[in-house]
Amino acid sequence: MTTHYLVLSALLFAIGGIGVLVRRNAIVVFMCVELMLNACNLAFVTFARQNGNVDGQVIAFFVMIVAAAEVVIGLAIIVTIFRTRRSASVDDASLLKY
Amino acid sequence: MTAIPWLSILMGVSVLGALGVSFLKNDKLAKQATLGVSLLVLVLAVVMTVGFSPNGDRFQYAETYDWIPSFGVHYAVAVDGVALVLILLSAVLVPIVVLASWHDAEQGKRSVRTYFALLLVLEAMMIGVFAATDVFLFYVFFEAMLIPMYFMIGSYGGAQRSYAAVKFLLYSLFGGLLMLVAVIALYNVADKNSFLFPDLIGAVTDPTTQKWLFLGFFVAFAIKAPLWPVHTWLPDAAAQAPAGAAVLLVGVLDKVGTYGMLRFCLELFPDAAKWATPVVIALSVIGIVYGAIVAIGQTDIKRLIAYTSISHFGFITMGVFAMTTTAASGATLYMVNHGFSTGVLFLVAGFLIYRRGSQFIADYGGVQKVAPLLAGAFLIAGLSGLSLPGLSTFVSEFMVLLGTFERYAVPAIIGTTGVILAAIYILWMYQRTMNGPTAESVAEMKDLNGRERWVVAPLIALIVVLGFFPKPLLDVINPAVKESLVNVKVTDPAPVVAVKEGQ
Amino acid sequence: MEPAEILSHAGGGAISLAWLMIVLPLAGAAILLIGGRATNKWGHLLGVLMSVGAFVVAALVFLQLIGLDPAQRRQSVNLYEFIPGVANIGLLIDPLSISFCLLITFVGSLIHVYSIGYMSHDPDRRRFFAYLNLFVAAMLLLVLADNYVALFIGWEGVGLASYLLIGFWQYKPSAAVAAKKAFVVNRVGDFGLLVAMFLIFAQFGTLSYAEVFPNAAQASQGVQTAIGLLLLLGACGKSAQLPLQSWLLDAMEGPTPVSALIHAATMVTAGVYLVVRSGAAFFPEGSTAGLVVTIVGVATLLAGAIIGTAKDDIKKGLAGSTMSQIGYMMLAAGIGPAGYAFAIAHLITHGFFKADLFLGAGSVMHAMNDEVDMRRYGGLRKLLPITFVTFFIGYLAIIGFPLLSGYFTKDGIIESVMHHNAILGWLAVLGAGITGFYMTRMVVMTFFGPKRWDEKAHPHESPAVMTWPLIILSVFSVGLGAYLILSNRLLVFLAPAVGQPAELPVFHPFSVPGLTTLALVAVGAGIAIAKYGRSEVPVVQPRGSFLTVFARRDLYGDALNEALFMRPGQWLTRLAVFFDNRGIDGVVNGLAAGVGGSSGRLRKIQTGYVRSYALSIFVGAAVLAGAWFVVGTL
Amino acid sequence: MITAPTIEYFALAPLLIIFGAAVIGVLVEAFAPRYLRRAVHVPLTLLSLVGAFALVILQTVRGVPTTPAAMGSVAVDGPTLFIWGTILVLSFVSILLINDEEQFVPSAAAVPGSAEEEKAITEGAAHTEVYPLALFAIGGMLLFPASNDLLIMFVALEVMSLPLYLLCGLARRRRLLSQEASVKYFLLGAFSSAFFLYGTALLYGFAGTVDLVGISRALATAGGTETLLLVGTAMLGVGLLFKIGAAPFQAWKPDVYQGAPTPITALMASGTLVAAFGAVLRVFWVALGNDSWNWQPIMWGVAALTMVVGSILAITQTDIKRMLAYSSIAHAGFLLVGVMAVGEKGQNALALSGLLFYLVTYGITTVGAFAVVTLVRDPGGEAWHLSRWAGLGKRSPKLAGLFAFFLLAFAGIPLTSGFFGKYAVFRSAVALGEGWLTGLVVLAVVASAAAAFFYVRVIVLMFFSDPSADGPTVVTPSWATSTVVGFSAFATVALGVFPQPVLDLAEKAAKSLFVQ
Repeated sequence: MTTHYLVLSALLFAIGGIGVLVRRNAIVVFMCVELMLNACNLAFVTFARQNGNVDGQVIAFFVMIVAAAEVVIGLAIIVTIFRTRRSASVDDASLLKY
Repeated sequence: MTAIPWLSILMGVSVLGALGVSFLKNDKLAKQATLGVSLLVLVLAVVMTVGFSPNGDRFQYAETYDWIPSFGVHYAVAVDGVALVLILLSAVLVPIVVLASWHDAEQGKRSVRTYFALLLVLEAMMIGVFAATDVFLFYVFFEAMLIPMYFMIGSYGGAQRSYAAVKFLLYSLFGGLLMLVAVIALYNVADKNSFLFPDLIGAVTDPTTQKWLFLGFFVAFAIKAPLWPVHTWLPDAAAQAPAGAAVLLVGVLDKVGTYGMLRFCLELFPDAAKWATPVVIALSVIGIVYGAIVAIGQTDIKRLIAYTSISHFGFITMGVFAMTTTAASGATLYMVNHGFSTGVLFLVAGFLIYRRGSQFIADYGGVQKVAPLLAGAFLIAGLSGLSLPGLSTFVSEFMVLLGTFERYAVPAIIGTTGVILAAIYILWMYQRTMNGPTAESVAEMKDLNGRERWVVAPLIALIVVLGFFPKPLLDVINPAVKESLVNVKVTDPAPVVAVKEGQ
Repeated sequence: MEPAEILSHAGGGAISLAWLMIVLPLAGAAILLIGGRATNKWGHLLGVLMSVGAFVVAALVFLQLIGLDPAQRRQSVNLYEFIPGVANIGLLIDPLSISFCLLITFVGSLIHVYSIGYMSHDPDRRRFFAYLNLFVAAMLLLVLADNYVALFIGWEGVGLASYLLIGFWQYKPSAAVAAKKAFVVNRVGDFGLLVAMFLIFAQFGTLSYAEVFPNAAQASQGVQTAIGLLLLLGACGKSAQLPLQSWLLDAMEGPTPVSALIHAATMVTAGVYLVVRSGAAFFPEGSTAGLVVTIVGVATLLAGAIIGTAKDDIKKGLAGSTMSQIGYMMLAAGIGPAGYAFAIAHLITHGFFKADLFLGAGSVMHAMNDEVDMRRYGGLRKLLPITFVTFFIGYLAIIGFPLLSGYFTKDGIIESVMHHNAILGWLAVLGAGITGFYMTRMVVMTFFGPKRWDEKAHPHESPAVMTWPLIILSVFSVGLGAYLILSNRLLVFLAPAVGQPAELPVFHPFSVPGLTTLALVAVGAGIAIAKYGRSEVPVVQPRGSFLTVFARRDLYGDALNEALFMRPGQWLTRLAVFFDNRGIDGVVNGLAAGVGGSSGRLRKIQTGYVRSYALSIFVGAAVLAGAWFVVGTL
Repeated sequence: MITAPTIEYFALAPLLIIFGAAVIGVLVEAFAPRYLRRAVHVPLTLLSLVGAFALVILQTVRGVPTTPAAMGSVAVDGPTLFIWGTILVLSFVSILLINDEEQFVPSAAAVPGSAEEEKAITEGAAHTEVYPLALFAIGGMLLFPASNDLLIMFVALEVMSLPLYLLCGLARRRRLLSQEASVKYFLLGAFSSAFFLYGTALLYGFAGTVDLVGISRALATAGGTETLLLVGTAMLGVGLLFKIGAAPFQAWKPDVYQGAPTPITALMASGTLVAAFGAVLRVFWVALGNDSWNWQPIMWGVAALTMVVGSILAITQTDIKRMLAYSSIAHAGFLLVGVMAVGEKGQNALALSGLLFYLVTYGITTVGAFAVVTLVRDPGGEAWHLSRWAGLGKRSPKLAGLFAFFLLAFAGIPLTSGFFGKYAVFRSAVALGEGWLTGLVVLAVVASAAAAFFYVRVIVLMFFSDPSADGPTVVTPSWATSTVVGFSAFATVALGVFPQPVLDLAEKAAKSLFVQ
């Protein structure tokens, strides 16, 4: 009965992805990405259960670490650009184009 | 076979010369050095030619070293009669061009020595491209030689120079890259792990493959030649290039195309070549007539000359693809003669333009009155352009038509109308520039000075002498051409009536 | 009798030195052209010397030749291999070529001498003599060649010389245009000659007379005719026969000696030479090609004569007459062996009396400071006695006054044509009548009647250097015809070269055609005298009847060329240029512009909004997955 | 009971050295006084690179291991060693470029144009963290193509990317653009790695393992039609193709390359590309090797689209760095042609060696080109707008000549390394003897003809048009920069005339293919 979890993870992944597409606030966009990562984690754990080995669960931990590192970097970057532009909207940062 | 690596020496001298010249600080010195080097190359080339035995092995002065074993690429150079005469052509033209462009580079306040260094680099590559007996090596030279010419046009040319230069480069590059695919495919299909020309002869048997590969090569050569309808880069390039560069461009570089057709398209893909012959002959004939007609309508001297060359290249390709000994030898001879005749035509036109500062025919008139020598040289050059008997160009044009007629009568006849059109475009241009009342704009025009006479005299001498004694060249060319045609497996059609000898 | 076989010369004697004939004048030309101003002083003398030298060689060769047995009189001297496997440069010494050589070098030398005086005031006299020498060399190569390639070299060589000499006063636009026209029209003819050579080579695998002629018969009938007609096209170009006649009248822009030598005595007869030379092979008696030749000849002789009637420019009048006379020669050449001898005979005598007439005209112009309009002449016989007398002799000769050259040769032609084809014959007779008219008109307008020139002109007799050639030429104009025709001297002499008819023609002075000719000539002359001698000649040209204008305009030949070729040609040219710039090059540039444009448009998809990038990734991922599904489940 | 894992330390030594040096660098940041840091960092970084390189050489000499290291999770095989060598060389020269404080912001935290920035500048402050950051990135680059299971690959991907996200934002001039580049790169990078991860998850679900070899085994048994497999590979592909900047995932490249400090751009354009291609090859050849007929068609489309988009869009660019970015996209397209040329063993070796050679030539030339870019400056920083380059050929012919030479190499003109690079790849593609691939090669050459246009356009600007009065000044290059330019130029010539030695290396490296 793991299918539901997979569907859920797929939904979470999709929600995250769509969130990235529709939200303007850099922080929110970034959180959506995190959501996608966690969707992956769910998938891993589920599959680990399905396959009957622990690799997936281990991987999930790795992913959390990586995600955490990503948060550090990401917030740093976003904060800098917020300080500079006084706005966290990703649409404002569109000088580089064409 | 001598052990002396003549061809490498020829190239080496030019390249080293180029390096030396590029480091010279003093422009005058640079010019003289360039002249010296090119003359040295000429002398060496002549010595080499003397040592060449026309009826010996096909390829002589051969040198073969592995260059890139993983690609089966060799540094392999050698000459047969055809390559030899074309190398000789380059070797003769370069010093003359150097002498002729003595002041060309100065107009743009651009580095004079770079110009002359480029000339020498170009000479090395011209020798290399004709001498290469490794298809890959040929390709390398074929593409690489675009660059010096590109810079010569682009930085020393006329008003439209960068447009012309880019057009020239991209057009040729496009053809070249298609050829690259064919080169690669040829290597794989032949599966000899070698790019050596002799190894590749007859290596491609499957007809369909042959056709594709042939097309890959042919398009590149057709653009280079240039064959109608891919010719439009030439008038721009030739009109914008400084006279000297134009000479080498039209006189030698374009010959690489026709040479390639004879050497590679025919010998490597004989069946495909035969398959394509009707189309090629048709294109050539169109080129002959079309080029001539468009030339008549030109108002710019250099463009006019460029179009006459397009017409002449039509003759050459027709001769190559007629695949008769006479026509092919004629075509080869045509490459050489055309180099001389167009060369002198461009150079004299260059002198004219240098004096008046305009390329437009309308700005001239009655020059003969004030500058009879200039006019005389121009006339002789023009007459060789309309291939007047007694001048070298006649021999080749006659042979091409004669040989073509043996197999393709109608195209030959249509091509012969070019003879009439040639008279029109040349003499009309001459009449408008040189005859009639002297235009005041040219009233002060100086006649040829010493240097310019030295530029013109050797070429005219060559044109006249070869006009009456083409035998020396033909003796070198004929055996080579016969060999090629043997590889193509064609035999000349026999005369209809068996002539009883001694009658 | 068939022509004799061509033997390769064993060597020895003047024949093996025949090449000197060509090389001497060629060297002269080279020296004068390369030497430049340095040779100005003695240039003309060198020119004369070389020409005379050529004549001497020709004479020696001639003497050696007549020393030989008739069967031995065709000898080819191989000089060197020209194009391996295609052609050598070699000379064919036979009665035909040597006759031409003598004519060319003799008349040529005289005209050289004459030119010393005529061109004495011209700063470029040296260049003039250089060109004259060049011409003589080329013309000799033309007639001496033992194969078509060598002939063609001479053929175009004389064309070049003609171009240079017509355009000698190139600063006159009219001269420059005329020169170019002459060359281009000749090129049209050369086109025919070239194709003829290709066809011959494709057929026989050779271009040398020695190998082609004997085998010509083996070629199919159609091929023979084709070759013949193509050769004829070439001949028409060189000899100003219809339809390629238009250049000759404009060619009169050249200095008069040129008109005399090139456009009367020698070059324009090259066409006749070509036909006669290839006659036995490609224009055999009764062949289609031969018939066409005769038709062309008749048409031209009438056309020329008619043009001659209306010209007020003395040189153009003579030019028309030249066309007409060459028409006679063509006519004769077309009918085969029966006519060859007469054609050549007329060619030779015409060479003399027409040169005489032209030089006379030149002398008149010299006297009238280059006035050419006969309406501004008149009554000159008193002032230019020698010129008048010589000119008058030439006049009698050309109209065929009994016992003078023209009488025998032209009458011979008419007779032989009569036997061949009566209609052509009678047309020839008509032509003779017209000749009588326009020549008389010319003489009357020039030498008789009141003086019509304005006061500025002070007519004076020309210097001896000019009058002596006139005298010599006129002497030949008197006697040469009789010498050549009576007892078929020339016919027999030429027989080894061109063959001879089964029965030799006998000359009977009182034949119907002969008398009719004389009568018609008399009538023509009478009309001319009545019209121009009795009544006042208006100084300004009257509008004239439709016919007169028709003749004056060269029978609208130029108008026709203009309408048929030049105008369409110009349009075609413009069209082609436009097509090249807009069409072909347009496509090329359009392609480039297209790529650039698409780049300009496409880069807009790079909006700079990170979310749109993310979208592209998202969609891309979806597409990829979809594609994978499709491919994977296929 | 669990047995302790075996670690082949010698095989992994290069990695360890780099990461170790990176950690030390961090410590230096923490403890060394400001004025000393730089003096410590530069030698430390360079030496670690040299050391790693030496070890790579040593391993190749000692004989290439035939089994993956670290319990099969890191594959140190022939290709890996070659790629490591390449990356280390490229990083070395890039570090030489980075060693130029003019390029980096004195204080990233300070708002652009603010008083504190002024202060930082006057104090001569500098972010010496760039060195450890760069080292971490380089370490990631080394691990990325070597990782033999998807988890390691993911980690390596992040280790490689995260420092680069930061480094992109540290440009001294045009800081707004720099920060924007950093943000965009970060968001998109994270986004794409999420896809990568999800793909990994699905494959794990399909194969029960993330080990590449395991996956290929599973493929062999299960056949290639499982939904999990198909979607998984697609997702995985997105993550990888994003890194090499293949269309339609190329959008980030121009923006980031343009905004980032030029030395960092050089590092990304050379090192990252090499690493990413190494990873792509490993995934598609090792894990999905038995599935090639499934992904080849898709790859075909991607490659075609990539080279076309790259060549076309580059034509109208006006920013030199942006143009080079598009050029790098086009080159990625050309490289993908080689990725598809898989068949039997010999064919794979041919293709692999071709790709490796191409990567070397392209990487070196790219670094050289960007090095030249750093030298042509306006008062306000680099003269980024192409129009400013007009007439450079007259003002400083040597530099312009070198740049022109690099451009010609990009265009693939014979007698430059670029020509043989292209040749090697296209040759392997044609050698496969499949019409569809040969057709792609034809498309590729047409695209490179179009691409030649914009390289030539720059040459026209530099040489054929006259310089503007207030043209950019060319700073006299530091010893480091001139070394970089000189090295790249030399290599471009040498590989253009005598490619054989490097070709031999590439072939030896490729012969054994990837360890299974």
